[in-house]
Amino acid sequence: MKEKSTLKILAIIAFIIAAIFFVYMAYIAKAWSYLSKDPKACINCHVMNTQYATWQHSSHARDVTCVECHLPTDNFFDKYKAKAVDGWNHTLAFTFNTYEPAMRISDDGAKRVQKNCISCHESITSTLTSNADKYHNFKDDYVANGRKCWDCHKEVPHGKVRGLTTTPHNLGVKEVK
Amino acid sequence: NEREQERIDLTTSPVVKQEVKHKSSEWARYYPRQYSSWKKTKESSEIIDMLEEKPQLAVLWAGYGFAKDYNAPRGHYYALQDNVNTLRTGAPTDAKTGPMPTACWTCKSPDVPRIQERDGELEYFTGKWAKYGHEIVNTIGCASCHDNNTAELQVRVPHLDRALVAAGLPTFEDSTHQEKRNLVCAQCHVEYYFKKEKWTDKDGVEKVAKVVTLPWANGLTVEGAEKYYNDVGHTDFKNKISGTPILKAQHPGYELYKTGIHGQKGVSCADCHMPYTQEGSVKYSDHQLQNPLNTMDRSCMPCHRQDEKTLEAIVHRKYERKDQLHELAMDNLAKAHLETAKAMEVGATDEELKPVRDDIRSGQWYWDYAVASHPSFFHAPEETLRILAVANEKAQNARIKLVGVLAKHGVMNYAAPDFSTKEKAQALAGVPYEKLVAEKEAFKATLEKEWYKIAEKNGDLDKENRKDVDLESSYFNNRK
Amino acid sequence: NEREQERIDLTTSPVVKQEVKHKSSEWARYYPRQYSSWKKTKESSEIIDMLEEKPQLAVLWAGYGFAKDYNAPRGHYYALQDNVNTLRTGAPTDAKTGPMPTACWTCKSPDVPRIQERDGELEYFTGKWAKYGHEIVNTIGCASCHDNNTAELQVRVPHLDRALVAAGLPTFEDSTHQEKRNLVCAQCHVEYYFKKEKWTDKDGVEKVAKVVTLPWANGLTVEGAEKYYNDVGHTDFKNKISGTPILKAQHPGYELYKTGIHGQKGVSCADCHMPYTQEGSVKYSDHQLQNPLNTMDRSCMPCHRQDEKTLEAIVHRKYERKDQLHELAMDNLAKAHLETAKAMEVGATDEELKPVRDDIRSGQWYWDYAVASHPSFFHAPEETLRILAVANEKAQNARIKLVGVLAKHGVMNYAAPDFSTKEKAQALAGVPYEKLVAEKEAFKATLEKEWYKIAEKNGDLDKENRKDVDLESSYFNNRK
Ligand code: HEC
Ligand code: HEC
Ligand code: HEC
Ligand code: HEC
Ligand code: HEC
Ligand code: HEC
Ligand code: HEC
Ligand code: HEC
Ligand code: HEC
Ligand code: HEC
Ligand code: HEC
Ligand code: HEC
Ligand code: HEC
Ligand code: HEC
Ligand SMILES: [Ca+2]
Ligand SMILES: [Ca+2]
Repeated sequence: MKEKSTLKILAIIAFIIAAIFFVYMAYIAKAWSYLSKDPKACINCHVMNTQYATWQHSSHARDVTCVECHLPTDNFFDKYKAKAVDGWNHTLAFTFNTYEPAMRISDDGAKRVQKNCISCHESITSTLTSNADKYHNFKDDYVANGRKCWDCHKEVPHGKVRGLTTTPHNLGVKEVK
Repeated sequence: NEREQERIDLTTSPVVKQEVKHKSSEWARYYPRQYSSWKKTKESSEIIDMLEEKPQLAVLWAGYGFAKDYNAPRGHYYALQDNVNTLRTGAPTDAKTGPMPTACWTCKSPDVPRIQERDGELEYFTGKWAKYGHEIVNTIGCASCHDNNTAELQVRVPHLDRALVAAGLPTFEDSTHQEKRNLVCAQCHVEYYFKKEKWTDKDGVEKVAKVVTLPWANGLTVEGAEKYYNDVGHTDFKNKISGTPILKAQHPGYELYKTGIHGQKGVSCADCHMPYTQEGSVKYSDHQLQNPLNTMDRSCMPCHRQDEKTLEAIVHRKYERKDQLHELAMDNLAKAHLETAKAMEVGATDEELKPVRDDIRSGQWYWDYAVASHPSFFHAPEETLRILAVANEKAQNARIKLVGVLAKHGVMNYAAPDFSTKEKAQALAGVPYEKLVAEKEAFKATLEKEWYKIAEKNGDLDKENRKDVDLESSYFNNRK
Repeated sequence: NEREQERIDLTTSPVVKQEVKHKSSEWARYYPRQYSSWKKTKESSEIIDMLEEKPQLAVLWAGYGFAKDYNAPRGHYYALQDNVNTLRTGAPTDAKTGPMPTACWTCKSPDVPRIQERDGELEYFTGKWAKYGHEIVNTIGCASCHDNNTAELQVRVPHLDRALVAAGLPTFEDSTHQEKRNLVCAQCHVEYYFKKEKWTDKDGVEKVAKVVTLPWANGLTVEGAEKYYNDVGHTDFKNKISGTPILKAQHPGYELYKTGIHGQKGVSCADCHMPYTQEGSVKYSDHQLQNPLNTMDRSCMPCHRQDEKTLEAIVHRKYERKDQLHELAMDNLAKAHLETAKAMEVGATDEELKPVRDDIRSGQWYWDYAVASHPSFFHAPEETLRILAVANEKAQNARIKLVGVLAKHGVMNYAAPDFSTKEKAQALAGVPYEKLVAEKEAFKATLEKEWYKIAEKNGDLDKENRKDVDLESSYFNNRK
């Protein structure tokens, strides 16, 4: 019991420190853009240009925005929690330059995206999901037993060539203000 | 509402309630889409006589069934009938005749697991194939890959799990979903041999079973399997022309696929051969297993957004490369057999010929492993080319030695006889072709007919799925 | 503002105004990022002595320069110095000595286009390499691939366009931008030979030029080039051991890459070897050309989202496959040379040996074509395996014939002498190694030193980029 409450206090302290840092860095990196649904908000950070450019040329550009794939859509709380966590991580990475040219989606991020794919394409994925359900694997249960939609739909929506520096035509993206 | 009900019906697996689960037509009412696509494997009906295409084969297999009759695979719809029709299975006249053992049914029918479960695996594997002629009458179907009750993917025969364990791999049960989408195919599309096992039945009678066994204990490679066979002292037959003890490789499709880039990256057999298909708002697995180049828009395009012609041309170039090395190795092996025959004729001893035969045995094993699963040139192009190159190296080593042996016995510049057509090659191999065909036709007019009559009476025959099944073979082309 | 100015500078090509464009350091102020990354090719300085790695080579190349000294490639920084240092280029004592022609400079320096433009191409290609020792002093640099004024990609030597036209392909000018990102490399990373051309200079003197020429008239394949050489009756050298007229293949890197999957899908050399790189918000091509496995995050990951270790293991497996066939073919070719020597010794005539030598010539050509560009196992794994397999088939055919020839002359069971180390193999090849090294050292102490003095005086020497350039070779390991 005692351990638990110490933990609690530590957590609160950590949270306060984090919050201060967060505000500071959020300012530096325009992290408030996470509060917007507009994809252009993402390219406040040029490192998102690649994904923007590829998405912009994809079948999903017309109706589907970044956050509709990348953020939880089922409930308000999850959504804003995710925004905060991401905003924090990306801001940190951006500020301290810890990302790599060929960024990769986090496991948690992939989990969310997969959920969104399925929720939009519900009927067409029902066979897959039910097949997957039969072999439910508790170690790795989020993406249909390790299988992601984009294992097959490899180019949806970010195309085949995707590196910060490699994707064609992603330089001018910044101009889209 | 109605639509919602439809969706639920479609996506939850009903428990299949019928009694005769080995009859695929009984599954139709639960899974109409899968059933009707499965039935379409009938469309792939063309017989390609490999002995015509590559006459060298008859020389390589002289003294073995394959020299009599060997075709490229066609749709699962024909699997059972092709087993009955091939000249390899001969012309039994009763339950105890016929050259082949019961094991030959194993990969042809969902009646097999049924009988194994009923009679016991060892009893199933004992005796000649004609023993079960009246009971094994349905071709590869739902019950070959699916659980009889839940329709979950299922391996219905024990030989695969035994092999997985021997290889130190997870069993079917412990495998990932994606791997299961391979393993149901690996029940059949694998190299095998018949392991002799002595056993005593419940009446105390001593019997010998010939059990389908996969040589995986040293890994799923050509080297590993060769070592396995040499260690257990296995030989499939003695080549009649050269006296070489030969290993036959049969379709190591799964093993080679694993070494290819798709296998390495976790793309499964079903991804290409059973691509998801959209009908209305439902997506289901296309059960018309066939050459995926016929379904490129679904089999390849989701992963490779590219024009089909270009991709097809790339695949075709792979075929050409393989074929070039295939011909080289096969030609040199055939010559090595015939040159050995000459050496025997002029008095070379078995001792002198031992190193030569060692080379031929190993070379032919490599060659066969590379080509026996026809599409390995695509599933695993690099491994296939490597294996063929090593096969040819060994064949040529045998031939280098043979020039020396022949010279020692006074023969210079010997040129092997011509084997450029099926007829010539079968003559060299001593295949009494006309006789075999005549016997087979007699069998088909009598015993085979009885089998289906009995099966129909017993309610085991899926008549609907025998339609037009017996129209083609390599030797009757005038029946249609 | 400053940032905006930087952006404009970076995205528009400034006109390079300096006079001495062959000195890369002069480009530095316009393109600091490209320059400093280019300079880093210095980091790849290790010498890998291929004659140590694969001693068979000395047997195969007996009587030719390559038997003396041959290394794996290293950074462009060393290209010029390696040409000067290799024992292949001998030890000239003045402008007219030295075994090698001027053509050897062609792919080592941006001084070459400068001199070709000044003296005329045919004059450039006339005489011994020592002729230009004092003028060609800068290693591969900006002016090798870029227009002197606009810095656009440019092919600066005419031999490539001539070859493209012969092959029926678009010239550099007419090619797509993506193809240009290959073609600048194809100036050098291609198979070539020196075509003899008679010409008369402006003073009426008859001269013979040795012009770098690519054998592409029948296509960019191993078969096409062999046909080309046989049609024009070209031979690079006579193997000293077997008397076989041999074709030498040099690094057909571009040709083989074209047959590989990346080449087929339009991935260019620069995509992997010069991946775009970011500094701040500026993006530029990394000019540190090197093994892309050192830069997988930028070279591979943008297209293959996968963990680097797995991908590297896949690449490594390709290497192992190649190496297995490489060794087979090389061994058998070496044996064929030595067995031919034995046959000559015991009295076989040239006529008897003609078919044998035909096989060796062709086999060695195939083998060399497959391996001369070291990374072909990755650039074009399937084509490389195919070619090596055919090479080995030909080597073995020669050896089969040789057993017969030897037997005819009374020799049975001949086993070729041991060639398992560089020393043994060079001894068989008759290479006077110590003498060559001593002569080279003398040359380096005298004539070479003079060259740089003159060049410095003339303002042609880029001193900054000669730092530490002469520390390593296969034969001096004690200089550092
Ligand atoms: C503060 C600048 C910035 C903004 C604004 C930004 N990103 Fe990022 N993002 C980054 C950086 C930096 C990374 C790399 C993180 C790493 O590799 O650790 C990243 C990584 C990602 C990833 C992959 C890593 C993961 O967490 O799964 C996703 C997905 C992503 N961003 C989506 C978005 C979306 C959607 C938006 C707009 C709503 C957005 N980003 C806005 C800087 C930003
Ligand atoms: C249709 C759904 C969808 C939309 C819309 C979408 N993404 Fe993604 N995103 C994905 C998927 C799927 C991945 C994982 C790709 C992978 O792992 O290969 C991904 C990955 C990423 C990554 C990780 C790096 C990478 O390239 O794999 C970033 C960053 C990212 N997206 C940003 C964005 C931004 C910014 C937008 C809007 C401009 C956006 N995404 C729109 C589905 C989407
Ligand atoms: C917010 C809803 C939404 C989400 C989330 C979403 N999609 Fe879509 N998707 C659409 C719509 C709408 C279209 C039709 C676009 C069109 O044809 O203009 C579409 C089209 C497609 C198509 C067909 C067109 C093509 O590009 O091949 C595929 C495949 C697809 N989606 C896969 C995915 C995958 C995979 C994901 C998750 C990574 C995903 N979708 C996430 C709404 C969504
Ligand atoms: C094993 C491969 C595979 C996986 C995994 C997969 N799909 Fe598909 N998908 C396909 C194929 C094949 C088609 C084309 C079916 C057809 O054209 O009949 C398809 C079609 C679609 C379409 C319709 C596209 C169109 O052009 O209209 C959508 C949307 C889609 N898939 C979404 C998804 C989503 C979301 C997931 C993840 C839950 C997913 N897919 C997982 C193979 C796959
Ligand atoms: C019960 C044994 C068995 C199983 C299980 C099995 N196959 Fe087969 N397969 C065969 C036999 C036998 C043939 C040859 C039939 C003939 O030629 O009569 C064949 C033929 C084929 C063909 C050739 C079809 C044509 O039209 O040419 C393909 C493709 C194929 N199988 C793929 C698969 C795939 C993929 C799986 C798993 C999803 C699988 N098979 C599972 C036994 C099996
Ligand atoms: C371990 C599974 C397995 C066993 C046991 C097996 N087969 Fe097959 N059989 C297959 C597969 C898989 C194919 C498809 C082959 C291909 O890709 O060429 C096939 C194809 C065939 C074919 C059609 C093609 C041809 O060769 O003409 C015949 C006939 C056949 N088998 C007969 C037999 C006989 C006879 C035996 C017993 C000696 C036997 N099979 C044992 C799996 C098996
Ligand atoms: C050669 C093996 C094989 C045979 C024969 C076979 N199936 Fe399947 N079946 C599969 C595979 C593999 C899957 C994909 C399962 C997955 O991914 O979970 C599948 C999937 C299914 C599914 C799940 C939904 C879907 O479409 O993905 C149903 C239902 C099904 N099969 C019914 C049948 C019926 C009915 C038959 C007989 C008419 C049959 N199967 C014959 C291998 C087979
Ligand atoms: C990446 C796609 C892909 C995967 C994965 C794949 N195949 Fe194939 N398969 C093909 C293609 C394409 C062909 C046709 C090659 C040809 O003959 O042109 C083929 C041909 C075949 C054939 C011969 C068909 C015939 O008509 O000759 C069989 C049998 C087969 N595959 C079985 C399998 C099995 C079993 C697996 C898994 C162990 C598998 N395949 C995995 C694409 C694939
Ligand atoms: C589920 C995804 C998937 C499917 C389906 C698929 N592939 Fe691939 N394919 C891959 C992956 C992954 C690679 C490896 C390259 C990479 O990582 O990008 C690859 C590589 C290839 C290559 C290059 C390697 C080589 O062997 O030359 C070819 C060609 C190819 N595939 C053809 C096909 C064809 C033809 C089909 C359809 C019969 C097909 N693929 C179906 C995923 C797939
Ligand atoms: C002017 C001739 C020339 C041009 C142009 C050229 N190369 Fe080279 N390259 C060479 C020579 C010569 C060497 C060997 C240098 C040595 O070993 O001293 C070499 C070596 C290399 C190496 C080995 C480097 C190492 O660290 O091991 C790579 C990689 C390479 N080149 C790639 C390229 C690529 C990619 C291009 C085009 C973008 C290119 N080269 C253009 C002549 C050239
Ligand atoms: C058409 C362009 C070209 C010509 C002409 C050329 N080279 Fe090279 N050279 C290269 C390339 C490209 C490499 C890098 C080779 C590799 O990948 O192994 C190289 C590498 C070398 C190396 C370093 C590796 C080694 O072999 O030790 C030396 C030394 C060398 N060349 C000497 C010469 C000599 C001497 C000549 C004249 C006989 C010559 N080169 C003619 C393009 C050329
Ligand atoms: C071996 C060939 C080679 C050499 C040597 C070389 N370059 Fe490049 N350079 C290239 C290629 C290929 C590109 C890519 C061009 C493109 O895609 O437009 C490039 C691009 C460039 C660019 C355009 C911007 C960019 O980064 O993509 C500049 C500026 C440049 N090089 C300057 C230089 C300078 C300065 C040097 C000497 C220090 C040099 N190059 C040496 C081949 C070379
Ligand atoms: C898809 C990526 C890719 C492309 C495209 C590519 N290369 Fe490479 N290259 C590699 C890799 C990876 C290696 C290292 C292989 C190894 O030795 O492990 C390599 C090695 C080399 C080497 C030898 C380097 C060494 O250290 O031994 C040379 C030279 C080279 N490449 C030149 C070229 C040329 C010229 C082209 C275009 C005609 C080209 N490459 C196209 C990936 C590529
Ligand atoms: C610009 C894109 C691009 C780059 C960069 C790239 N590749 Fe590829 N790679 C491809 C394509 C396209 C294929 C063919 C498969 C397909 O169509 O998806 C492929 C196929 C492959 C394959 C499967 C084929 C085979 O030969 O086995 C391997 C392995 C591979 N690449 C490794 C690499 C490595 C290692 C690098 C970095 C040195 C690299 N690739 C860089 C685009 C690329
Ligand atoms: Ca076997
Ligand atoms: Ca040459």
